[in-house]
Amino acid sequence: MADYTLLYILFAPFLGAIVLLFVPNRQALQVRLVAAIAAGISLLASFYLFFAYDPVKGGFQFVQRFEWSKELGIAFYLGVDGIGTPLVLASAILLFAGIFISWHIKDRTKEFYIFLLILAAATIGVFMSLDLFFLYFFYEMSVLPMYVLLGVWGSHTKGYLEMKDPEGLKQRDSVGFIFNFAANSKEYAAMKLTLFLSAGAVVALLGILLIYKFSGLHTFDILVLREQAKFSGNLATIIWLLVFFGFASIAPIWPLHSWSPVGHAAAPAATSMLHAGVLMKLGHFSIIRVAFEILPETTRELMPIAAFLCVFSIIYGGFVAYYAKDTKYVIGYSSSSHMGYVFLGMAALDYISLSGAVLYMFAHALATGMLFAMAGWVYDQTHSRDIPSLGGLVNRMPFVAGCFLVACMASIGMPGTVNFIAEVMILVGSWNRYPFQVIVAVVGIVLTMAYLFRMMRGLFYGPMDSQYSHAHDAVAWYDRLPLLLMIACSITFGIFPGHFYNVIRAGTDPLVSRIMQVVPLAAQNGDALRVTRDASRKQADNVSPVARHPSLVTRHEGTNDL
Amino acid sequence: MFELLVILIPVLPLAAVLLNGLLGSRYSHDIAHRLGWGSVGLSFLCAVGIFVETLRTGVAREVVAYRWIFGGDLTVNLAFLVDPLTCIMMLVVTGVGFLIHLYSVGYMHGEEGFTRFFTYMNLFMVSMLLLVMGSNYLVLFIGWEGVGLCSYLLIGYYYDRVSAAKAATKAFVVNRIGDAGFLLAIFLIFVNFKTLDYTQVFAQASQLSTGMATAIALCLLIGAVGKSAQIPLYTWLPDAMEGPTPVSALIHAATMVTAGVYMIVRNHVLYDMAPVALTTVAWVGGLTALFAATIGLVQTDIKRVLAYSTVSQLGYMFLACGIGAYTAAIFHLMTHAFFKALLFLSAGSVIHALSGEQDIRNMGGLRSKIPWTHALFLVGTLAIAGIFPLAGFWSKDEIMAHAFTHGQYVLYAMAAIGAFLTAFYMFRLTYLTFYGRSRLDHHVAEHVHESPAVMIGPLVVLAVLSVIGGFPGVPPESGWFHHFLHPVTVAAGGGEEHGAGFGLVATLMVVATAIALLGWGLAHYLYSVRTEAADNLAARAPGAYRTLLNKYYVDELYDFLFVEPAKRLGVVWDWFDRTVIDGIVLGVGRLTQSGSAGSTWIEKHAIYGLINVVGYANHLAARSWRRLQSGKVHHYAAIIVAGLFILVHLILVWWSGSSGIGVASR
Amino acid sequence: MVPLSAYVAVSAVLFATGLIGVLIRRNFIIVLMAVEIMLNAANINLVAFSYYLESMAGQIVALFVIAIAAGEAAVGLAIIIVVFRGRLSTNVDELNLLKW
Amino acid sequence: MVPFFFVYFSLVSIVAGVLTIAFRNPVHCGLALLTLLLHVAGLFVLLNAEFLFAVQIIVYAGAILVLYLFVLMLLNLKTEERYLHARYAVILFAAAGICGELLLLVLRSPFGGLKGDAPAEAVLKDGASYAIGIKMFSDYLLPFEIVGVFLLGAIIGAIVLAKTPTTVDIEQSDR
Repeated sequence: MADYTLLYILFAPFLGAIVLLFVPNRQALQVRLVAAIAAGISLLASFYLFFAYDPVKGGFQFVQRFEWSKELGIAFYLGVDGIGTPLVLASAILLFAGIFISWHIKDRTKEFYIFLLILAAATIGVFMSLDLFFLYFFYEMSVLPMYVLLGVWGSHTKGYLEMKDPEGLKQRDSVGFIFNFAANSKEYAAMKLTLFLSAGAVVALLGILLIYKFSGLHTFDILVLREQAKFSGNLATIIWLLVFFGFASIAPIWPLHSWSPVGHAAAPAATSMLHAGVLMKLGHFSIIRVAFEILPETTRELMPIAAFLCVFSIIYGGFVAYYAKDTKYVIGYSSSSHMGYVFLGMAALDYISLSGAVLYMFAHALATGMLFAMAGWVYDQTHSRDIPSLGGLVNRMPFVAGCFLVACMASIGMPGTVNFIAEVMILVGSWNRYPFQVIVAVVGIVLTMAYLFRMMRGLFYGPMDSQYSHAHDAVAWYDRLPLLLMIACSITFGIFPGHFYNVIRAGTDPLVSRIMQVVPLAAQNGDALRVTRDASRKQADNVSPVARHPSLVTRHEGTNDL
Repeated sequence: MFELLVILIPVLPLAAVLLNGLLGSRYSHDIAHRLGWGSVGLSFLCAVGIFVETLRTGVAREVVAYRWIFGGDLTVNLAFLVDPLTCIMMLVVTGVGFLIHLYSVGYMHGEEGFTRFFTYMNLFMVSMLLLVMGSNYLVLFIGWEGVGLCSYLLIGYYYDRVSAAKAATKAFVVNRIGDAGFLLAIFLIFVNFKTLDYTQVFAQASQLSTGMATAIALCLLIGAVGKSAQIPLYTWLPDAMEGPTPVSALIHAATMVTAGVYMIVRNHVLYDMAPVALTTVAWVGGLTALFAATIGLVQTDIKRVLAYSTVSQLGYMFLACGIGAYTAAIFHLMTHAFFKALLFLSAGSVIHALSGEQDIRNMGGLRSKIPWTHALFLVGTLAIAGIFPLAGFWSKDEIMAHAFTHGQYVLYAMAAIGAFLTAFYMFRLTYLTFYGRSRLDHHVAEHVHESPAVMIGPLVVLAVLSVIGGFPGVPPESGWFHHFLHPVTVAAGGGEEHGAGFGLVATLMVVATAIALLGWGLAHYLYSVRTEAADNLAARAPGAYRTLLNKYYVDELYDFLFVEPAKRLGVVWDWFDRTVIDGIVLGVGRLTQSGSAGSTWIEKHAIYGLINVVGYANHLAARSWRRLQSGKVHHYAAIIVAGLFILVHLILVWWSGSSGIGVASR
Repeated sequence: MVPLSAYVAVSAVLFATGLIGVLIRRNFIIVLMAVEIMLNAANINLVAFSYYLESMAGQIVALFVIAIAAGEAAVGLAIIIVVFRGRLSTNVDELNLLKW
Repeated sequence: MVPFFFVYFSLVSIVAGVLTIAFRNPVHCGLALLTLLLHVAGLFVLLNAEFLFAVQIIVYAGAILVLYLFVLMLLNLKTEERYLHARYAVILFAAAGICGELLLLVLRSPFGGLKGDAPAEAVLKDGASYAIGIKMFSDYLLPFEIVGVFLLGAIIGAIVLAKTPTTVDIEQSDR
C-alpha cells in the first residue's frame, strides 16, 4: 500500500522553507503563517502516523524506498518503528510549538523560519531513516542550521559586555583565553556547538564507514546490515566505540556535554526547544539504530560504559544546575542531567527500561520544550536570565507562571504527566541490573526538584523589581497555543499511555530480545550463518523491502539469522 | 452502581478542579465556591453510600477505573480498593474536607485568588482520595505526589511573601526526600513481586526474606516520615503554617500528614514481617510525640503551637503502628482529624476576628468578645488533652494502654509525659488566648467580631464530632470500630491480643485522665490563677502584694524545678532543631553547594580548558593565515597564479618524475 | 607547414601577456581586457589542437569559451558599474570588500 | 604563404597584446585589444576554422569590445597617474620568469593526444561550419544548452546588478 505519510511529515517543512524563499520579508505575518501551515501539516501527519502505527504488527511500517545509488548501495529508505514514531511525533509537536514561540521575532523573520524548518525537518529525517547514509546526511543537516540560528538570532550571556571593552578584547586574544569560562558571546556558543557536534558526527561517520567497508555487503541499508553483517571482536569494539561516542556527543553524555549549556543559553527560545527537545535525542536514537541494531553483541558487552557515565551525567548535571544563576543554564544542565536517565534506561537493556528510555525521550522533549519556551518568554519580557535579579513575575504573568509550574512538575516526573511513567519504567526496569545507578537517579530526582523549584521561586515568587513592571503575560492565542499544546500532550499521554506504551514496546521488544537472547545461538552456528546470508541476499534482490523485515519474516524460526 | 459511586468520589472534585481551573476567571466567586464545596459534599455522600454498602456486605472490593499502563510484564491499573480502612479514610477525608471547604467560603472571602484557592483545595481532595483509595502502589504514589504538590501550591498561596515561597519550597523538597525513599520501596516491591497490587503483594508477602522485608519497610518508613512530619523530617510542618488557615487545618492537620500513618497501616503485612522496622517506627513515633510536645510549650504563634501539637499527635499514631496497634492508630487518626481541624479552624476564626494577629502574647480576654469561637476552641482543647469522655481520650488512652499491656513501658512513659505536656500547652494556649487581661492592640480591639455563620457552622459539627467521635471505639480494643477494621488490620497469621483485663484498662484510663487533668491544672494555675492574683495584688496593697510575691517565689521554685527545665528543654530542643537538624539540612545544602562549586570549577578549568586549548590552537593558526585574506583582487589573482604554477609542476612531476625545469631541459 | 609548437608558443606568450596584465594593472577594466587576452590565447591553443588532432571538439569548446567570455564581460562590466557608482573608482587596490 | 601569414598574425597579436596592457589610456587599450582579436581571427583562418573566425569577429570584435568601449565612455575614466601596480616590477619579473619556464615546458612537451575523425580534407569538403553544426547539435547538445542557460543568467545578472536602485530597495536592504 502506498502510504506517503512519512513523506508528508518530512517534506512539508522543507517545502515550507522553499515557499518562504518567495515570500517577501516585509510580510512578516505571511511568513509566519506559511511556516505554521507547513509545521501544522507535519504535525497532523505525525499524529496520524502515531495513531495509525499498528503495534500488533510491529516492525517498520509506512516504508518508502527509492533507489538512490545502486553502485554504492544507497537508497532513500524511510520507515518508522515503535522507537521512531514517538520521536517523530515529538519533533513535529516541538516544531509546531517553536514556530509560535518565535512569533515575536522581528529580525530577519523569513530566514529564521527557513532555518528552523530545515532544522526540524532534518531531525525528523533522522528519526525515519533506514539507511545509514541518509541517517548521517540528515544528522549533519540538522546540526548545521544551529550555527546560523545561534550566531544570528542568539543572545549573549551575561558578562558579554565586559568582553567587548579593549581590556576584554586583549584578554580574549591572550593565552589566558584558554581558561576563559565560555567567552559569553553567542558567536562563541555557535562555534563551539557546531565544532563539537560536527567532530562527533565525523567520529560517528568513521564508524559508519567501517561498518560499510567491513560488512562486505556493499550496502548502507540498516535492515540488511542488521540481518547479515557480522563483525569480529576488536573490529566490532572499535566500531561500537566510534559510533557510541560519536553519537553520544550530541546526546550529550558526561564529559562530552560542555557545548550544551552554552549553546542553550545563547540560542533563541524555539531553537533551544528543538535542540534540547529533539536534537539531543538524535544521539540516543542513532545509537539505538546503529549500535544496537547492527552490533547487538558488542552492545551487550560494552553498554556498561554508558551505565557508568550516566551516573556522572545525572549527578554532575544536577549539581551544576543547582549552582547556576542563569535560567537557561539551569535548564540546559538539567537537560544533560536528564539525558543520563535515558542512558541508564538504554544501558540496562531491559524491555521495560528501554521502553522507558524511549518514552522518556518523548516526555523530556515536551517538558524541556515548555521550560525553554517559558524561559524565553521571561527573557523576552525582562531581558534578563539572571535568577537573583528576577522575582515576583507571577503578578505580571500568571499564565506563564502556571505553565512553568506544570513544566517543572513534568520535569520532576509528577504523576499525571508522561514523564512520571517514563521515569518509573526506566527505574523499575534498571533496578535488576544497576541498583546503584537507580539509587543515584532517585537522588537525582530530588536534586532536579530542588533546582527547578529554586528557579521557580527565584523567577516568579517574592517581591518584584519595579523595572519589570512592563512585562506582559502571554495573552494572545498564538502565544498560548504552543504552551497549551505541549501541556495537553504531556498530560494526555500521562493519563492514557496505553497506545503509546504498546507502540514503543513494539519497537523495543524485538531489539532487546535480539541483544539479550538471539545472539549467542547465532554465534554457534557459523556455517549455517553463511548459507543463510547468501540465501537471504538472493532473497533481498527479489523481495520488496517490507517483506524483508524480520518481524514479518518470523525471525524466531531461524535462530541463526543474525 | 457501586463501581460508579466509587469512581465518582474522586471524579467529582476533579470535575470541579477542571471547571474552576479552566473557566474560573469567567464566572463569579459564588459559583466557584459552590462548585468547590458542592463537589466535595457530593463525594462525601457517595462515600457514605459506599460505607453503608461495605458495612452491609463486609467484603473488600476492587474497582478498576481504567487500565493505565499495561502490557506484558508491567501492568498498572488505575484501580480503587474498597475495604473498611479505605471507607474510614474516605469518610474522614471527604467529611472533614467538606466542612473545611464550607468554612473557607467565609474565611477566604474577598481574598485575591479565591477561585485559585478552591481549585487547589479540590485538587488536593482528588489527590488525597487517590491516595487512600488506590489499590496499588503506583496509584498511592500518584496521590502521594499530588498531595505534596497541592501542599506546595497552598503553602505558597500568598506567593508575594518570601517566607511563604520559601516554606512552600522547603515543604516540597523535604517531602520529596521522603518520596525518594518511597520510590525505592516501590522498586524493591516490584522487583520482588513483579506486581504492584496490594492484594497480590500481601498474598505473596510471606515468601519474602526478613532482610528484604526490613529494607522495604524502612524505605516505606522514609516516605511516611517525610509526609507525616516525623523526626527527622518534621521541620517543614511548622513552616507550612504560612499557608491560609483552612489549608493548615485540612492538609497539615487532618488529612495529608496522616498519609504516612495510613500507608504504614496499609502495609502492615510487610511491617509485621520486619520487627526491626516496626521497632524503628515505634521509637520514631514516641520520640516525636515527646519532642514536639516540649517545643510546643514555648511557642507563641497560635498556629505554630497547633502545628507542633500535630507533629506530636502524629507521633502517637506512629507509636501505635510501631507497637502493632494499627486499629488504634487509625482510630486516633480519625479523632485527631476531628479535633485538630476544629482547633485550627477555631484558631483561624480567632485570627480572622483579630484581623490577622497570630501572636498569643497580643491576645487575651477574648472569651466574652467571641464566645462561640471560645466555646468551640475549648471543646477542641478538652478533646486533644484527653479529658473523659471526649474523642481524644479514647483514642489516646487506647494507644497508651496498648503500649502498657504489651510491656513497652518506656514508650508508655514517653507517651504519658507527652500527654501531660499536651494538656499543659493546649490549656496554656487557651488561657493566653481567651482568658485574662486583654493585651490587644487597641486598633485591633475595636474591630474584634464573631465570625459569620458559614464559618461557625462547620465548627459546631466538628465540635460535636470531637465530643462523640470516640464512642465507636468504646470499649477499648473491642469496640465497633475495631470489629469493623478487623479484616484489614489483623495479619493473616495472628490477631490483636485482648490480653488486658478490665481492671487494668480501667486503671490506665484513670491514670490517663489524671495526667490530662494535671496538665490542665498546672496550666490553669500558671496562666489563669497566678496572673489574676498578681493583678489583684497590684491593685490592693503593697504588703499583701509582697506576700503573694513570696508565694510567687514558690512559683519561681516550681518554675525553676519543673517549668523552667521543661521550658529550657524546649528551648534547647528548639535550638537543637534550629541548629543541628536544620543545620544538617543546611549542611547538606552547603555540601550540595560546594559540590556544585567544585563541579563548576572542574567544568570551568578542566573540561572547558581542554576544549579551549584546541580552540585556541585553531585561533592562533587562523590569525596567521587570515593575512592571506587581504580582500585585494591582485592578491587573490597572484595566489591563483602561484597555485596554477605549483599545480602544473605537480602534474608534470607526476607524469615524468622530474621537475618542470628538468622536463624542459631534457 | 607551420608546426603545432609554433601555435602553442604564440598562445603561451599571449597567455603570459594577459597574466601579467591581470597582475600589474590597477584599472579594473584593463584587468578584464587582460583576461580576454588570456581567453584568446586559450582559444588559439584549442583550435590549433583541433586542427592537428583532427577533431572538432576543440573548435566547439573554443566556441563555448567565446560565449563564456561574453557572459563574463557582461557581468564583470555590470559589477564595475555598480562599484563605480558607489566608490567613483575602478581601481582594483581600493576594492577590498572581500576582506574578512 | 601560410608561414608568412602565420608570422604576421602572431607577431601583430603579441605586440597588440603587450600594448593592451601597456597603454595608459583605457580607450587605447581597447583599440589595441581590437587589433589583437582581429589578428587572432586571422590565425583561426589558417587553422581551417572559418566559423570561429566569423564568430571571433562578430562576437568579440563586434559585441564584447563595443561593450568595453561603451562602459569606458560611460564611466568617462581619466587616464591615471599611477596606472601600474605598486610593485609591478617584481610581479613582472616573477611572471615573466614563470611564463618563460612554462613556454619552455610547452615547447618541449610531446603534445600527444587522440586523433579525431575530422581530418583537414573532410572538414574542407563540407566546410567547417557544417562540421561544427553537426557535432554541436549531436554530441555537444547538453553543453550547448547549458551555455545558453548560462548566457541567459549572465544577462539577467548584468541587468539586476547594473539597475539603478530605487528607494524601496534601499529600505529593504537595510532589514
